[in-house]
Amino acid sequence: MAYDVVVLGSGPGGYVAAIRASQLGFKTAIIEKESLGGICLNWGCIPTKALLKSAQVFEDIKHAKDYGIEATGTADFSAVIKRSRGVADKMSKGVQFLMKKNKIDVIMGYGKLKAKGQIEVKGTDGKTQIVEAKHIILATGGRSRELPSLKIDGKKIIGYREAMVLPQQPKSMIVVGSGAIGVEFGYFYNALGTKVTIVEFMDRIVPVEDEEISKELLKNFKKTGIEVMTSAEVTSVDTSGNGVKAKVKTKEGEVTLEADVVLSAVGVAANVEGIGLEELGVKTEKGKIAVDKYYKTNVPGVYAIGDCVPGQALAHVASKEGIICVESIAYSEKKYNHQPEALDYGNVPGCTYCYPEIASVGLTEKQAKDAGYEIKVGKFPLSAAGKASAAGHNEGFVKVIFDAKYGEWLGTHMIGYNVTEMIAEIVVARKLETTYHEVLDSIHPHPTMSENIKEAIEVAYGEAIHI
Amino acid sequence: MAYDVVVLGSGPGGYVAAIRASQLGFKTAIIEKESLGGICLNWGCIPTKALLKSAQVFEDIKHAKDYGIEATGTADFSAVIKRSRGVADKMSKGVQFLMKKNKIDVIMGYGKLKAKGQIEVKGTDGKTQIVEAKHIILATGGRSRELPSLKIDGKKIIGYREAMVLPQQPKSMIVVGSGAIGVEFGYFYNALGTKVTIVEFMDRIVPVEDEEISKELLKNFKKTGIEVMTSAEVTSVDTSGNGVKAKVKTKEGEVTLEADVVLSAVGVAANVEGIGLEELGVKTEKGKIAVDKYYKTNVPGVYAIGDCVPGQALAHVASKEGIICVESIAYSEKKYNHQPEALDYGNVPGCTYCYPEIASVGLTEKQAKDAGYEIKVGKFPLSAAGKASAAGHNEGFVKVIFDAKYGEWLGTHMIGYNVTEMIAEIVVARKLETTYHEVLDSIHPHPTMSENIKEAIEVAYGEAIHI
Amino acid sequence: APAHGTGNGRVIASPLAKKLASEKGIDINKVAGSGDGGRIIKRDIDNYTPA
Ligand SMILES: Cc1cc2nc3c(=O)[nH]c(=O)nc-3n(C[C@H](O)[C@H](O)[C@H](O)COP(=O)(O)OP(=O)(O)OC[C@H]3O[C@@H](n4cnc5c(N)ncnc54)[C@H](O)[C@@H]3O)c2cc1C
Ligand SMILES: Cc1cc2nc3c(=O)[nH]c(=O)nc-3n(C[C@H](O)[C@H](O)[C@H](O)COP(=O)(O)OP(=O)(O)OC[C@H]3O[C@@H](n4cnc5c(N)ncnc54)[C@H](O)[C@@H]3O)c2cc1C
Repeated sequence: MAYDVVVLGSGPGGYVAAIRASQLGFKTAIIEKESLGGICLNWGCIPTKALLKSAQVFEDIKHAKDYGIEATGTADFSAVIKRSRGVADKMSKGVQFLMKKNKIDVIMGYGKLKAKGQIEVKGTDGKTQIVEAKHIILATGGRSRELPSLKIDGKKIIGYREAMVLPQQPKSMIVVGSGAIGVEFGYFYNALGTKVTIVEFMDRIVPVEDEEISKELLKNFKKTGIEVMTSAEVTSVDTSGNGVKAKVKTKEGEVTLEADVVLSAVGVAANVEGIGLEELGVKTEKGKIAVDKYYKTNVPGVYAIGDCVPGQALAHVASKEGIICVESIAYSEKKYNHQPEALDYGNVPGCTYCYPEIASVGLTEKQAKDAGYEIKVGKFPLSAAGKASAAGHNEGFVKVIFDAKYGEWLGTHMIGYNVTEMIAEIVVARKLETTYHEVLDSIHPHPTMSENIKEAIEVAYGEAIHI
Repeated sequence: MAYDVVVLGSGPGGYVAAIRASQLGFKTAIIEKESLGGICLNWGCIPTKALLKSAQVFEDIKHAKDYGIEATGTADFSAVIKRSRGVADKMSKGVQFLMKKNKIDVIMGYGKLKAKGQIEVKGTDGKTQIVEAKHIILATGGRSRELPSLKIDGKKIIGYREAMVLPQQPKSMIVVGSGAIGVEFGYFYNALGTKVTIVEFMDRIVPVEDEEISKELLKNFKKTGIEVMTSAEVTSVDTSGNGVKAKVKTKEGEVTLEADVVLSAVGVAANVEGIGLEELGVKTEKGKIAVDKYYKTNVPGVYAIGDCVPGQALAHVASKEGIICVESIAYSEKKYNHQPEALDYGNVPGCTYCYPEIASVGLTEKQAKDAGYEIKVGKFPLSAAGKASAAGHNEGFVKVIFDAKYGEWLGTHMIGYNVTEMIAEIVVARKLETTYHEVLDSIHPHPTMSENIKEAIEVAYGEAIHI
Repeated sequence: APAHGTGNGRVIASPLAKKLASEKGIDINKVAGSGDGGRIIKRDIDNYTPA
């Protein structure tokens, strides 16, 4: 039987695309080799945030006295892990429900492009079937990138999957890489009492963020006892003993770190192998599937979205790409009344959910200057914020960057309590092409963390009240 | 010596007005009879949020097992109170610093309009001085409204001030009134173990909110053991015994409630007495000072802002009124280059910081219908939200209301975890006159609570993915 | 009312103003903007009377 749309992979790219396709009247199927919901729901966004919440509750208990509460507590590592798995399972079951509700056929098995309009699926029972579809959307996602010096063995050199389900809590851990995944795990394990050392190749942690964000996070991490080495490279790991011995090349020479385990968190590699791209002649570029702004590959009828295509490897990007891809197909088939707007990758927010949280969108100060903008920068320290004091979380700041000439909101970089819930305002305001003025004339409720965005803008324009 | 601007009262209306005046080049003084920062910093927004944070930490400890943490704890009531006072004091000192930094003269004492351009100030030492100013801004704020049947005696029948500094935790409390202040204290005391009964005159709690919000809060309050009586009126209170006996008239007849104390939280009365309004002929209306949209009273040179004028009695409203008032004065004196935009009271967010939190802006469903709009309503339950599950806070929903014809965003009503940090997005989007479309095209980060705003809009427009 | 725009043919208007203008058959190029930086906003469409 032939489908209108078949999606390969059921992550936040794939399952969202499938639902939108079904909504727009397409007969739709989705193929998944493992668990519905992909990395995001099973091994990424959701289970890590459950772990981080446990860590935050534990931190609050450790500091309960500051709030007038007498408390003692111990983190039960396996219970923390179990809770995280429970949350992930619930969300994955939710996707199953959504597939059923939207009448999407779920085909469990390993899929591979076979010919034009055909995917071969090898089920878990070893049986093979051919699924036919007019439109095939590849949403195979990504996996941990592996360094030659840091081959994941799943026991002592682990990736994010193992880090989420360790049978027992390591006493010490080396985290290689300080992107969002690295610092989230670093924060989590340190909060639970593991001795954590972060090793970063670049000269600062969270290197994609604005430089001041890196500095502030470093300051806070050091305060909580996390060791950080920057401009440092793990050259080899000896796993022969009880734990691991990692050789690290630094500017000052080579040092050897000892720990129970090493977590490799050095980025994402797209899943582009073994899915029939070469056979059908689907082009890749730098290890990712090449697509146009409506996610068409060079082969008619084959599309790709999510972590297997260029662009930020983030769940919200994958989902939006899925929606745009499907709406564009629908438009071309006259099932939708307009061509969807292409995704503006310059207005995608990025969030990191350790404490202090990080949220940012748009240009960093350096990027803005490099792009030739004359800029106005405003930075408001959360130590001056009423809500931050009431919450007992005074760390961090809000930093806004505007174009001095026309007042365009070029970028925002925030670090502190709850900032991940505050970034959407800025994305929407930028989408609506605000200038600083309209934001100042929008009343932010007091006392919230969000009002500090307004305060930062006032700083940029010399109208600061609270500093 | 004569000032350009003198502000009477140093709450978030007054002190912000004074700072803006000084920034714009006015020689400025501020008169305060009690503590810098007014109700907001000393007896309102800030100390209550400190108390609520303690309650939330205590709640987390009680439910720590759900997060995989073994913990026990007891709330030390006097330590909780002490922390709250400490936070308030810190913020009040902050205002002192800001006054100094902005070269604003602080005159401590009771102020009263004396004649055109003159305020008489009676210092704490009993001495009187006359302060002269070209522009006088009244920002005297408000106080607890008192019901004849519920005279505050400060011991057994208390107002919000006493409720913030009780010498010991009452075993039981009757809260009369279920606006923001009533439900915040109700939540706080219940969380700490006091038996709380809320008595509300209207037929639902938080009666200014959308009806569905009232229902959801009621459901959650009942679950946590708070008793709620609606369409109920306290007719008399007998304080002669050990605690109090309150007679309550309900639809089913009269009942008598017993408790240690009664908290009266039935609204705010403006401070318009004894400040020389009658003497100068400054007009009032329904107990508040009458002003135009730039906060001019009927008497030239006299302005009024904040809780003593009409409009929502909220700190962020008071502050913005102060800024607009001063900028308008500056514009008329050619010290500012444009007439500021008048405040849009229809786009003021309201927040309530109990758990679940409430945040709303714009029209309720009923108001929108009554105004004749054909509407599209979308409601997304937070039980379907990944971040809510990860955080272990699944209660509540996001409800959005759009005009069906032109796509205007008429209102939003949210109840749940962290929603008070999410409302600014909607205020800004409405200020920028968005339609639903631009918000859907703005990428909300995953997993956050804020992405549920987008989900609710999708529900309204039949494009819901996750439900 | 004078034509309002950036001079490069691009009309600066809020999304809601654009929608209102198109639904009500008003040529937005003829509407004067009263919002920030001359942006055309809802009230300008509401108050617009064709010359
Ligand atoms: C630890 C961690 C934390 C993260 N936290 C966040 C976060 O907080 N926020 C955020 O936005 N992003 C986060 N991410 C990134 C996010 O998970 C990804 O961007 C997102 O999952 C990409 O979605 P996708 O649909 O492209 O692919 P994936 O989610 O990777 O899903 C791809 C699916 O395709 C299946 N598949 C692949 N090949 C085949 C095949 N041949 N046949 C059948 N099925 C196949 C896979 O089994 C998988 O289920 C995190 C990632 C990790 C690892
Ligand atoms: C318990 C509680 C919780 C609240 N929580 C919030 C919240 O979370 N968010 C929010 O937005 N709002 C909240 N409010 C409301 C908020 O506190 C008020 O809206 C705000 O304080 C009003 O500011 P104002 O400047 O008008 O007046 P006020 O803050 O009331 O300040 C007036 C000042 O003037 C002084 N004064 C008065 N008369 C004289 C005189 N004759 N001479 C000298 N000085 C004088 C007073 O001493 C006082 O310091 C809360 C209120 C209460 C009671």
